[in-house]
Amino acid sequence: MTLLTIKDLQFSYSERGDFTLSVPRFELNQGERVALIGPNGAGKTTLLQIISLLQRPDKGNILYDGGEIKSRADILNYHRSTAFVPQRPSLYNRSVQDNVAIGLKIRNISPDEISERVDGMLKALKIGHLANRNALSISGGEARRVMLARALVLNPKILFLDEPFADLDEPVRRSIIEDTLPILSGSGCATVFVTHNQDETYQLASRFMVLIKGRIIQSGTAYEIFGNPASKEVAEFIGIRNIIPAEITGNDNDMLRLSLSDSIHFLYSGAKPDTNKVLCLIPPESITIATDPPQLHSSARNTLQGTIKKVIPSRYMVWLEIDCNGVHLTASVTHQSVRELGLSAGKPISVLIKATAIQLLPLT
Amino acid sequence: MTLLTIKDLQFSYSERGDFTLSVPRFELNQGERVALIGPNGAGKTTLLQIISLLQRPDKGNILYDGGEIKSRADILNYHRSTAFVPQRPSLYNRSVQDNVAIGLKIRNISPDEISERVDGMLKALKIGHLANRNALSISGGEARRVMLARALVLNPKILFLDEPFADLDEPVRRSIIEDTLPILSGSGCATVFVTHNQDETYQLASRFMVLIKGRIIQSGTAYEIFGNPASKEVAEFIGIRNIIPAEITGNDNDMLRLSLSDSIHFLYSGAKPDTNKVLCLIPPESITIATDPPQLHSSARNTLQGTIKKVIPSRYMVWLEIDCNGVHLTASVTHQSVRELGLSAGKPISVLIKATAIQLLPLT
Amino acid sequence: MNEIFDIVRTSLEVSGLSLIIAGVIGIPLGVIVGLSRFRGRKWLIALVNTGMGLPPVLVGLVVVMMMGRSGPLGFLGLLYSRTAMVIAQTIIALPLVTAFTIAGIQKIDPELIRQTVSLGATRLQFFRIIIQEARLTILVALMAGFGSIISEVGAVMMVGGNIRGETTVLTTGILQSTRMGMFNQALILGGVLLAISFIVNLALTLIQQKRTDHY
Amino acid sequence: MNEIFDIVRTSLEVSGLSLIIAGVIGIPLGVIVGLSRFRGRKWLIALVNTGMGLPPVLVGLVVVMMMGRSGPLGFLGLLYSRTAMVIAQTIIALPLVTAFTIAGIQKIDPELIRQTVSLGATRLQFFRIIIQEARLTILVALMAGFGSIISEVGAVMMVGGNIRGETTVLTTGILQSTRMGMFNQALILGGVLLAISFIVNLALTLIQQKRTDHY
Amino acid sequence: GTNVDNKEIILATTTSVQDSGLLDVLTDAFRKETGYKIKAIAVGSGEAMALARRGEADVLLVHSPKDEETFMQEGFGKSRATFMYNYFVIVGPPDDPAGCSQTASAKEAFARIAEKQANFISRGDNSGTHKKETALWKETSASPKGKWYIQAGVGMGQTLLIAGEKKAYTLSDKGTYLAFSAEGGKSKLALKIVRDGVPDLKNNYSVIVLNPDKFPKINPAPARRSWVNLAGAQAFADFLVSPATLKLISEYGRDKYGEPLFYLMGK
Ligand SMILES: Nc1ncnc2c1ncn2[C@@H]1O[C@H](COP(=O)(O)OP(=O)(O)OP(=O)(O)O)[C@@H](O)[C@H]1O
Ligand SMILES: Nc1ncnc2c1ncn2[C@@H]1O[C@H](COP(=O)(O)OP(=O)(O)OP(=O)(O)O)[C@@H](O)[C@H]1O
Ligand SMILES: [Mg+2]
Ligand SMILES: [Mg+2]
Repeated sequence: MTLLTIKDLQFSYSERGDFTLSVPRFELNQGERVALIGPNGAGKTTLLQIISLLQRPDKGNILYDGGEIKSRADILNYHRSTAFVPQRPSLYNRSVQDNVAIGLKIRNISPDEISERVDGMLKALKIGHLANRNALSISGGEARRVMLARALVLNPKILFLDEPFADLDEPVRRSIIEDTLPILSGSGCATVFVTHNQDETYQLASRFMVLIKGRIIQSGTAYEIFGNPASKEVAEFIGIRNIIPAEITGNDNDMLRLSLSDSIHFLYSGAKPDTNKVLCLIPPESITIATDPPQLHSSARNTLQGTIKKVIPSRYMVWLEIDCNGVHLTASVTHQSVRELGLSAGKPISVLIKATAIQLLPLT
Repeated sequence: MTLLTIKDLQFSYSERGDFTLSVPRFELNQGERVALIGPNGAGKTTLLQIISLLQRPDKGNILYDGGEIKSRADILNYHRSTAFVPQRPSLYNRSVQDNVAIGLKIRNISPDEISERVDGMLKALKIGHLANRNALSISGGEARRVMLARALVLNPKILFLDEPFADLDEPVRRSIIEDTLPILSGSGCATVFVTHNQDETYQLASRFMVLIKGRIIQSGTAYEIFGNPASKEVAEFIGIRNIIPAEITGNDNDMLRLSLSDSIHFLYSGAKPDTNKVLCLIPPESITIATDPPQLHSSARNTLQGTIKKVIPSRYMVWLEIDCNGVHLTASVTHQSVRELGLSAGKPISVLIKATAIQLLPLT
Repeated sequence: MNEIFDIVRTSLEVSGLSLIIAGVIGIPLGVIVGLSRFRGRKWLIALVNTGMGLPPVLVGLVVVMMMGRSGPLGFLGLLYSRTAMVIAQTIIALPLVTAFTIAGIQKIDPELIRQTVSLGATRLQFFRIIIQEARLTILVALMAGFGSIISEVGAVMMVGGNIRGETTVLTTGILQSTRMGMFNQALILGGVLLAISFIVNLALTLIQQKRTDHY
Repeated sequence: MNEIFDIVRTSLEVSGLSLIIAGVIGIPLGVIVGLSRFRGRKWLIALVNTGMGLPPVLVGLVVVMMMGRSGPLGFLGLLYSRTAMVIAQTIIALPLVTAFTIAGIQKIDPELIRQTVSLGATRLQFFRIIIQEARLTILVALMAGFGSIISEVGAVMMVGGNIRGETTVLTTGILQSTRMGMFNQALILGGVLLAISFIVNLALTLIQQKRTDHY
Repeated sequence: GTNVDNKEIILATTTSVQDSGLLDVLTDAFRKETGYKIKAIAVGSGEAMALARRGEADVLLVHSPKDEETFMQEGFGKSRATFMYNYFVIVGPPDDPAGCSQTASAKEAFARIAEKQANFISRGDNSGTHKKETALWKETSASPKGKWYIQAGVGMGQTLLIAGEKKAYTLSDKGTYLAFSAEGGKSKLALKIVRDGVPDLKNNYSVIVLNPDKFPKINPAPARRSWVNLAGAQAFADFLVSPATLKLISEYGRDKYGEPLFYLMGK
């Protein structure tokens, strides 16, 4: 069921002409979790503020539960049905407990129920011990938890979260992402959230919207966005590290032949784009590394020879920067592969790229 | 060369008795990058403020460049040799440019040099277009970049960063982590930074310090911390998701036999702990999944049968929650494995655990 | 001694009541002006700020002209009474209280104001929460207002008439003592006035600073 | 007409100079008190706040007694001069300017203050930066100070003596006109006073609000 | 002796002389004639003498004969000359409920007011006018006490305004009364003169030159032995009683009110 519909939205900050937010249409359904992603300054916070009716757009209609929001009463009703966690924690100069209770107090809930719900929420976010502390003298992550508690305790119909996990520690972040929010969605709550942490978005979002320079450039599932970025900007933003200019130089068994350089040719199994000059996107995770002698994997049809330039270990995987005869590629592999294959800088390797993982964008 | 030495540090917030920060010794060497990690409220920000001389400790000596910091002049000299980026961006009500220039102005650098260095730094952090905007009306990530620019433009000898990358978009974050900071370290700058993003720490830190409840519980390399957490708290905090009570029930070829339940037994190749009742830590990344029939890998000596309960895809890998006869395990695998092995909820699998990856902690 | 006591009581009653009225009007007014964006707002703020420089003598003069027998409100017969003094002092305190409430409100993080709206506060709840949040500045505003009227002499003299046992307050008492050449008595009354002011302010400051130290 | 012009000039000169002195002393004082943590700080703040309620008449009296011929500073022969008026008005404006500077400074994000320290500012640079950051509140403080002294009558009357062509300012002029029954002239002077006050405040408010709208 | 180069004289004067405008005429003339600059501090007679006792003035212009005598006896004054007078007036509601207009003296009028308990506003501030009033009450031996006797510690003009509001009698100097009723366009006084011109309403003004010996210099300062500018003060006192000045005084106010505001002693 569609909870929220936005039509023909237009907004710009009055003093400046260089930023315009423009969203022709946006719909939000019950239980959905929509990730709003995009570079810094793209307008994510602005959009979130507008659709949570905290910033008046220059133009546009907002429909909630099928009815257009017009009167003061509509707005109040909307605010009471939703909850908003801003990018920067903003707490009242009161106790943590009072900060969490305030939305319920505004809704005239009985004191007993308030204290029960608040206590429960504080425990859930592991800040029970802070209940009586002044909210202005707690740590950054504690403050973020209080902000989340204040919103979650309201059982909203729509939850707007602007970078809600930024300074949370790993265990609490995980419990919110893996338990709290899915439970909420299960009960019908729609969530729109902004984050720059791709793991978070990936795990949490049922739909993505990529906002760049005030415009929604692409929207879809994780698979669509990360597997098929709509433009070079999107590809760069989501960290498809290998964006290589190439040319279509021929055909080979239903497949296109891509030339990245005089000596490097790929096979590509997708549709032929309009132009021959293209950008070739290769997601780092779709690159498989093999040590000599090249051991051909079934699904990886393109094999290149290269040398590891740099090994950058990360928490759950390892980045490899590889030089294949002048073409620079970045691959992501597991720690295990690094250990087992003995990957290290300077080592010659084979790079295997699945033809289906490559994506082309017309070069404009 | 040791730049900074802290001895017998003691601090608590005057109004409260429940939090005490206590660091017997801490040394920082030229070019080092030390990650200060720990749960929310552990005291990371407090410690960072103290060692950057922004908070006076109750006790303790601070030596910089071999000399104890005592006089006002020492403090000023220290502040002029270091730079601090706080957890919450705090900008002056001036233009972005002026915000970045202020440290240089304080150091009485010539206007020409200031404008040159500031321009360069703004460009490096891709905020050149904001130069003349008021710093209080920019986006969260833009503000963070201005904060970083203000610190980096000073070419400090020590850089203190408190969650400096929180709301940066992926490309900028990457360029800072992979280029800017390593270059700085290369020129001798020591960095102490706090972050809850484990990828960031892992890539950036040459040394880790785990702070829990005001105490440094463990310090060492990434390998030591993540491969060998010193306590249950550390293990939980760093996200070793599999922390399972077990008992040592016997020996088998130099190896200990661990019983996780009546029917589940592991072999363990490390040293025998003092007690028989232990906690068994299994890093998710050290679990290998195989589809039936169990295909025994050389390095994975322990094989269990289980069923996938949940598949949680993430940006570069996939979490699997697995039930092995009542023992719940979480494993991390690549998207590729998920696709190739057709992993999905409900599927029966074999779980292979390398005996060397298991770590035991005495159960207390 | 007894007379001094009476004078002190009159002072406190008149200035206290004026402050309460000025607070009841000025605080909500300050919140509204501080938070809303409307045409002419800057002018209104300038007007309020100007009000801080409203010469008490002029306020007195206008009140006299309004409430005097031949004035439009003359039929009330309230000139030279405490009521008239309260009216004059309220007029004097109002711009101060309003101006500093505005200043205090404008200092509140806009994010917190947005948060309050997003929590679904009705207008009244919104006011309550924001005022509570700005309570420290509002306390300063009230202190400033109290300070200005308890120590003001021009207007109370003109509209109250400094009638002994009735409208004599500390300041008019001081002035009268001075005029009578009784400098010592003037100093005593001045001391009492300062003592009252100090006690009130100390109490308020302790409350205020207790809370800000948390920050 | 010419006389009114002279009176206006005297008013502006005396109050302007007083405000400048009060600012030069009060702003740094406010910054220090607002930022440092020392014993007795609360008492000092209470004292400053009390100062806002300092009755001008009392200030006048004390200045008369200090600067009168028989007073300790009598040898300067400054009583009944503009200098004496400036001294009295400075005393009146100082607590106001200081108190509101303190309030403004305490509103600055502590993180920003820490940041300023960490940037390696010397004490002087620190002051400059913090004062610049609190410039809006300090502007309000100065407005309040100006408003209080330009409209003050008790002290200037006592220490200046309302000497025609020399120490007559707008307020004492108003009082004198009133005393002489020249209500129209009193109202004219009052209008001029208000106009000055309004123009000064409007200018400052426009500057102030221009900057805060950015936020 | 005192320093002749000191061209500044501080004159502490009763407000009525300043408010009538006469003072400005006199000081301007004096300045033209002698080059002395007068700093005129207009306060009540009470405060004027109190200031003088502290040495804050060089010369006094006051109208409180009893106090003046005490002042002289205490040695604060070097010389005193009563050089002009005018009349106090008793003003009251136009319907004159106490019937003061039928009396032949101020004393009688006060007695009637007390008897009828008609509202009376006292200035209660030790000013010359207040002293006069107190003296008059003493003569009537009626004790001014009760709700009808209102002590407003304010200036003359405002006392008149209060009297108007409260339908009360009061004692005023004539100049202030005339000023307030003449320009009363906006706050026209609801008062009229009910007793005027009788001998016991006579209001004598004196000039007193301060005695420099009472105020020796404590702090060493150049050129002067005493605080008091005796030469200047004396010059002003002499100026006041000079024939030209007296003529000026006797003419002052005639053009505006049709009668002079001050009379010369003995005329
Ligand atoms: N100003 C303060 N006054 C009193 N207690 C404080 C203050 N700031 C922080 N604390 C408390 O001190 C402890 C340490 O706080 P600190 O900010 O150093 O934590 P942190 O490790 O930086 O946490 P986070 O990851 O949430 O930023 C916490 O318990 C916190 O509640
Ligand atoms: N109060 C403001 N006044 C004027 N311009 C603003 C204001 N706030 C933000 N902007 C500008 O509007 C654009 C969008 O800002 P917004 O905060 O929506 O970005 P964002 O996508 O949330 O970025 P981030 O990831 O950094 O939080 C940016 O160019 C920013 O500089
Ligand atoms: Mg944002
Ligand atoms: Mg912190």
